[in-house]
Amino acid sequence: MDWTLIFSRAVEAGIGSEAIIYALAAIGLNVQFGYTGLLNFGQAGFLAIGAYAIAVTVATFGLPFFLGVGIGLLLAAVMALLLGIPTLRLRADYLAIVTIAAAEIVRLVVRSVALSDTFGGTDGLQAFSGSFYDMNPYPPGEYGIPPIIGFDNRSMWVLTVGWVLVAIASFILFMAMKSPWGRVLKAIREDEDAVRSLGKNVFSYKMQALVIGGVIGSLGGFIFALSRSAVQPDLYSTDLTFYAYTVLILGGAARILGPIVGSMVFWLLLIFIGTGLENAVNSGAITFITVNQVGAIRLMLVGLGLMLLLIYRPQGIFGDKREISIDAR
Amino acid sequence: MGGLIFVFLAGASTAWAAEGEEVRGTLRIQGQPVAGVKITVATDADAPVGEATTGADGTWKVAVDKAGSYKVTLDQATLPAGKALRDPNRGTLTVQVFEGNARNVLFGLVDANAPPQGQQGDGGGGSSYWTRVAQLVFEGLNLGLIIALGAVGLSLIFGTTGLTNFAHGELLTIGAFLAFFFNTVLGLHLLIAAPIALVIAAGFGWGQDRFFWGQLRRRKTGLISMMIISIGLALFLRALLLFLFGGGGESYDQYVAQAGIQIGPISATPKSLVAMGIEIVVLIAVGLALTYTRLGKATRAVADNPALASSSGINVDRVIRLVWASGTCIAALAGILLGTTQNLNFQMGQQILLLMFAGVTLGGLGTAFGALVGSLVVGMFVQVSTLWIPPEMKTIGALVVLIIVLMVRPQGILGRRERIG
Amino acid sequence: GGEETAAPATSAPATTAAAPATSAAAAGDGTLTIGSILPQTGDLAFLGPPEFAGVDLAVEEINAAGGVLGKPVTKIHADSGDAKTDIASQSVDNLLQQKADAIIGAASSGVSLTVIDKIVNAGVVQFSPANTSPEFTSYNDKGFYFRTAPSDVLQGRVLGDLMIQDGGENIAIMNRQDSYGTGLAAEVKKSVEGGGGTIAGEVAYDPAAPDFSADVAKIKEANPDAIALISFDETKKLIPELEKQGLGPDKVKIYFVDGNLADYSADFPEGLLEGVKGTLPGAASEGKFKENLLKTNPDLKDFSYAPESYDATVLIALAAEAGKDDSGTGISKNLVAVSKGGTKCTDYKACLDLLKAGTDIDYDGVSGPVEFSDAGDPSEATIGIYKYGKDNKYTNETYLAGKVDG
Amino acid sequence: MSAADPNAIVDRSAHVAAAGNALLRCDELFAGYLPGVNILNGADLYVNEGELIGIIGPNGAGKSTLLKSLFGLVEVRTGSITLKGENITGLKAHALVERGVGFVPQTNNVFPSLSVEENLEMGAFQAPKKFKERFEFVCEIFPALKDRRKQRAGSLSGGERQMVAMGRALMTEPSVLLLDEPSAGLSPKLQDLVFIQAQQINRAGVTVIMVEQNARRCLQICDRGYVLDQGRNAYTASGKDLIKDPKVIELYLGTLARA
Amino acid sequence: MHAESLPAGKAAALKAFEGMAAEPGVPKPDPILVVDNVVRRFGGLTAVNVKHVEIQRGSITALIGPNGAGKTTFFNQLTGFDTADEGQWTFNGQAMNGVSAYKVARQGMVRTFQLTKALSKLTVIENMRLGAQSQKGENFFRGLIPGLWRGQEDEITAKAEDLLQRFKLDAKRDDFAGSLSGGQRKLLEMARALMGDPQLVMLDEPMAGVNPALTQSLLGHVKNLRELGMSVLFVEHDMDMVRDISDWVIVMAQGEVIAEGPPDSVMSDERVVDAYLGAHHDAPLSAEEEERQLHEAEAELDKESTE
Ligand SMILES: Nc1ncnc2c1ncn2[C@@H]1O[C@H](COP(=O)(O)OP(=O)(O)OP(=O)(O)O)[C@@H](O)[C@H]1O
Ligand SMILES: Nc1ncnc2c1ncn2[C@@H]1O[C@H](COP(=O)(O)OP(=O)(O)OP(=O)(O)O)[C@@H](O)[C@H]1O
Ligand SMILES: [Mg+2]
Ligand SMILES: [Mg+2]
Repeated sequence: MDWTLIFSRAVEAGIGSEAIIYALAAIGLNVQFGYTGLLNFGQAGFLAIGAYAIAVTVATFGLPFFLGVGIGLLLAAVMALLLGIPTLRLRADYLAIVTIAAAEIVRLVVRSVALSDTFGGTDGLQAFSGSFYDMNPYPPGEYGIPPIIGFDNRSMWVLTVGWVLVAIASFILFMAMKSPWGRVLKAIREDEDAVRSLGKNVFSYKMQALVIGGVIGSLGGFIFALSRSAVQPDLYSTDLTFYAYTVLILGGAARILGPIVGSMVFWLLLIFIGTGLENAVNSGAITFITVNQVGAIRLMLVGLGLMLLLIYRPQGIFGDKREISIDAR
Repeated sequence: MGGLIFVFLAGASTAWAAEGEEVRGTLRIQGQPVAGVKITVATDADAPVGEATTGADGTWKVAVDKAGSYKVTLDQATLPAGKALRDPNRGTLTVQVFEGNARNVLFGLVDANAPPQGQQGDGGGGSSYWTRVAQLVFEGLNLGLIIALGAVGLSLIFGTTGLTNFAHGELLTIGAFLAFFFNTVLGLHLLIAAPIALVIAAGFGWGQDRFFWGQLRRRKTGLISMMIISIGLALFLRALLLFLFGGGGESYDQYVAQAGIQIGPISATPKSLVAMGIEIVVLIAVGLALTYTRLGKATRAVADNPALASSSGINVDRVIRLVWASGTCIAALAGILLGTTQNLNFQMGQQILLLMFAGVTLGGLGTAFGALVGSLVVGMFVQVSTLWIPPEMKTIGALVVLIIVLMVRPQGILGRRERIG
Repeated sequence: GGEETAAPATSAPATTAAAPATSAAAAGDGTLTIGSILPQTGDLAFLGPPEFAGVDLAVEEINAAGGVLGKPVTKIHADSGDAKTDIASQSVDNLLQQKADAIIGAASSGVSLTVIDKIVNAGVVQFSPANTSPEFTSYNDKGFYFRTAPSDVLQGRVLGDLMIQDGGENIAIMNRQDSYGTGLAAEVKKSVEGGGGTIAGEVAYDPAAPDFSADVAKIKEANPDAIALISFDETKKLIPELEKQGLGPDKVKIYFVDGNLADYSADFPEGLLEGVKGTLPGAASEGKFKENLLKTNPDLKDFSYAPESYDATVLIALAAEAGKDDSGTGISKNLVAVSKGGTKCTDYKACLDLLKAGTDIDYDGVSGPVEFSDAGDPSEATIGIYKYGKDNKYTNETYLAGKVDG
Repeated sequence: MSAADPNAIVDRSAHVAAAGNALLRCDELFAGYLPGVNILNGADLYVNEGELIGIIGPNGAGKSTLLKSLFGLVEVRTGSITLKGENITGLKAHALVERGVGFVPQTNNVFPSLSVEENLEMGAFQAPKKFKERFEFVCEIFPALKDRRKQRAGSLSGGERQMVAMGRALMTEPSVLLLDEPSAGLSPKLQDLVFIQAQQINRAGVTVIMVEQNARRCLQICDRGYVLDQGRNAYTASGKDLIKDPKVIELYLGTLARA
Repeated sequence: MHAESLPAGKAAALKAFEGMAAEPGVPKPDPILVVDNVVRRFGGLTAVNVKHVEIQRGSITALIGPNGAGKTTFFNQLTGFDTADEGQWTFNGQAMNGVSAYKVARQGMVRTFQLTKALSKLTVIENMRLGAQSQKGENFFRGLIPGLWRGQEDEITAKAEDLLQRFKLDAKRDDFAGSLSGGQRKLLEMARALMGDPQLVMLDEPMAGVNPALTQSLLGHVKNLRELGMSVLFVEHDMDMVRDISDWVIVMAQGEVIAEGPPDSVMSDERVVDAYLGAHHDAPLSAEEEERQLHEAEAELDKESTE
């Protein structure tokens, strides 16, 4: 078995584009769910909007890249508004289902045959990331710390932009959550009526949380699209949201570093298990399962790992055990 | 477009064996050959290439000397009396012929005397439209009942423990595959395999709470954490099923591909009628049990306030375990019925999970009757909406309805608002 | 393929990105490493086993014949998942890290499109045994993308013509709502309409839908006399639904395609599929090849895309051998050459011997004659026409070899 | 409330001696909710058969926690609870109901989505046969409930809820009844009724432990009273003595009622 | 008690009510809240049906009535937490029907809840800070720049600490509100409502479950609100408290206002005694008197049950 490979892949994934994408998605969720208590299960929809905004603007309409970015941010905000108006009056668990529904609607629309001229149907769209990579300041070559970390110049560019976005988003949230604004959000999470009775416009705050979280999510969508140089509708299915939640809970909800560390750890473990297993089978270290079963076993281990982590550390990596025990049934 | 050339391969003996390029066809009306009709072939530039007259078996062919685009014209004057082209404008067809390849050409004929749109009904004939509407309503009921059966268990478990169980879809799948195991692997008849599967599923549900969820509650794991754990569990179970049974679709040994029977405008298979009967009975039984039996009320009490339920002398753990057992059992039943009417696949439960959630939510969270009503609405909209939107997008219909209903009634159809203050 | 999908205006996804990392690709490391991303999990999980078996069998035979450049070929299998998960991207990273020179996969066009940039930018050959989307023909793949997959164009045209020949006037098409289904459906439609037939109804269905009754009801309303069923494994749900609504094979002519032409003897009651016809690209995978596959994986039930996977592997090996270079660049330069124009040979050993003797070869594989166009698409293919018997198994009626001019 | 004078804490040994083999007794209970934080810091309590015990104390003293630990709803960390000589520490609430203990919690004391009648039915969960008879009995005490038997408890007013909560506990005919602020939120008229009822039930042989903020009233009717402060007994004496103790008046009872 | 020893606010309030007719709907000289024809029905039940009521500015008004009389529901209508089926009301002369809850609170009408709503995972001090109105930092963008709100925050904190001290919650300052006891939550909720400097404080059973010694000290605080120019409307079942602090009492039964007047006269009203007070209505009590009454009531009950 090639342990260098396994470790190197795990570490790379832990700091790679996957980690960035899920960190951004989870940071958005952190605003919505972690701080405000909005159970948004449609985060995948926001990522899809970000990704498709760039792809459609550039690939379908041939317009400039930055216009796509602008449109993406705008559409994410608009989608949040549209989603918020009917749903923010709902109880948290209703909101969850409605947002899943909304995200699925987004996905079904962009993958539909009828609109495939615009969205590319199930194949999605490609060939839109040229201008992004044109801005790449890294000359071709391998970067990193051999033998563990190695990225090519394209990845380096994605990673740089991605982590800068993560850092900016986190810093803004850090400042915001320390402020009275953040306090109102946290209070809404606990009891809206009480907050209302104190003269705060709960609807407006929830809407702000939804919009901010959604826009951060759409940043994740940008990175998703650009790092793959392709958009594909089914990547934005509910599973994405589920994993983003996992990342958030794993890191610790309502903690600034929670989503970031959660995402890094999640991908590190996921790839460690996956690569390890794959390598073991391919190299003949494990013989009792066939290649066809590797995928299944890996998913089983992922599921198991997820459960064990949450069972033994329900508050996540950064969470406060005291908070958890307050509302246990 | 590149040219397409077919080369004759050894061993072929059918009409496909073309020696050179030709245009050919068989003229038929309602399966009967039509003879004596003249067909002419010309090049794109209207230079005549050749002509043929259909033989007694209706066939005709015209050889062309090279690949390209040709105009094929049916001389409508030569058609036998009472026969006409279905679409008189399509008496001349432009066809592409490729190198070394025969091209089949078809002219659709109708009885000129027959009423227009008669047998084909492709002009949106009213009756076939309404047949479809009736069929869709029936299918909506059918799907709605299955969803309801799955959703009741989901709603029960949510109601009593507050757990949003994303692994519920897998409980359906497990039920279906348990029956599959006894049925196909061990060779028992489905009617024997199914009850065994249900018992095991109930035991599995019981054990799941006894050894897993119950332990988590004891550790005071938060509901959101439990929800995420259920996502992990779903992933695990699905992968396990993939591991054990593979990725392909499977079916039971009995009741496969039954022919439909016609009931008025609706075609239905006997098995699905039986399945619907079982579903209705089980749903009503569950509903009544919840409303009227002491244990049913106890489950609602536990749902409301476990500590107080315990203080009233209710063994909360036992009630929850019972709910898990029955919820899993009902889910398994839903899975088995879904397996008989559809097919088994390791993702079958997951595929209707969203619809189950939609049903539960639409009806009003935590109310078992709400789950039933909501699911029927969802099932109905999924199917009936295909009248207006392409079937590929049919779930959108149900999801949009979900959003609209919740805008009007934020607590769901049967849910009740909480008192403030 | 063809020019019908003009390259998008800004076709270069990464025009400025460095050409394949030259250091890695200069001459190769001497060992040909073939990676695969094929579905172990997800929607297409059922397609994985035959594809893996095809690759395994090929590698076995190659190594038995002495390997490539005197060294045994290394194979690394990885999961492509389905388009819902981002597993493929991970797997590709893994394979690249393990210095794969060529990657076989993915099965789904959608999945391939999400990883193609990553692979070709790393200077590695991507070789799909099953992608049928026309997208790839014009894709800016820097010359690194190839496929043995049958073209939609060919199969669609044959199927449409077959339906016309059988007298189908009102033809309905039911297809998966994915790139495979919609692509093939479009070709069938073109072919049917070009031959004077009428498309009475078209339904693209969501393969993940819980049931297909509404979809079938829509078809029923169109009252077709022939139905083209462009689907994968859902066929096992669709056929009973058609049967239920009175559109069973006994009442309406039903046509299958490569995605669902399989042995249904264990799934359906006897006689259900009798008379159903289908098209399947690729030459006979019966006989010896099938036997060999079964030796590799005794559990195989279906053989879809096994020949294509096998051929892909053999072609890669031959290309490496021909260029005396096992790097991705080396392979990509020689793949077209070994596929056409030269002395014909049909198995690795024979081809290898010819190459060693300095002869230009033309590999004809088990999936067909395999001649690459410059875009890396097969320009020649064999399409078989099959018919189901009482036992719900299909037997061949005829084969046709067709050529697509670049 | 400021810490009670530690010297005022009753002489434990005397208390323990007096406890003897009381019907229900708990010794040196330590219990709490959060890890590492004890709310009860060695609380002692004993009740003889047929006694009516009052527990008063400042908000947050741990009165409710004490009742909840007696009833198995809060985990007891150290210390023991015995009922009729049987060690019941750590038993679940429903097991105590089987042994004839009833409990009216201070908050969340109804099942909101069940109707009033069903709430009461749940009270008689272990003795469904008695339901009819007991239901009549409860309705006699709180006639308001009879009119609302079909209303969901979640939509009841605060006082109506309190009635349901009391009624639910009375359904079981317990031999030991734990009441946590039963009069809170009730109209003066009903408050009277609750105290009278408590006394009557007690006279009928039921042992009653009552936590009350209506402290004066509580101490008036109880045989013995405990003053709990910071999770420990600050004073215990007969109700009548406590009510006159100037220190207790100053710290716990206030003088409002006799301004 | 002598008139000249009265604090100014109390004196003013007493003066305002002087000689006023003790009848339902009587007009007040300077009403802060005027309610007309408010009706709220639940199915067949008319929970609230108030014809006309005015609340005097700068006074402490008690709202009493049997359980289920509709007091909480009435509060819910006035504060925008529930929508009335009919009726209108004005606060400071401004129409308030249909105004959403948070706007009502901003207008200066702040309520507490009968069933407490502590914000569990916020600390006590954060709960308090939240109560303050028009905070600069509650805007997202301004919140990002601490310099803009630090100063205000410090003021708010000082004020909060002062209130916490008075409500005997200072020891719990940095604990999660979710870990407070039932009574402590009541206190917190009331203190939090006061952070917003409301003009009208509406307290729903503020003292239920609060220790009597503490109640007593809190009463002083409530009275102090009046001195600060606030008006107080509260629901309470503790007659000692009602008698002690209220200037005016409104009685509801079955949704309607059945009586109004100064505490003493209302409490001797026959209908009020019947519907609400029962035997326990003479005040104030001595311990002995109280016991005697208890026995009386008991004897009465015994008699009834033996009949
Ligand atoms: N669920 C809980 N989680 C954490 N701490 C709690 C919880 N419930 C109560 N506490 C803590 O326990 C202490 C005692 O609470 P308890 O409810 O027993 O007080 P009490 O004496 O009943 O007061 P009150 O008269 O106000 O009801 C409180 O100070 C509170 O901090
Ligand atoms: N959402 C609701 N649905 C149905 N009935 C309701 C609802 N809310 C209140 N009620 C009924 O309206 C009546 C008035 O309730 P309300 O809570 O206003 O009483 P209250 O005067 O505050 O009583 P208490 O002093 O006991 O708190 C009660 O009989 C109650 O049962
Ligand atoms: Mg060749
Ligand atoms: Mg208490």
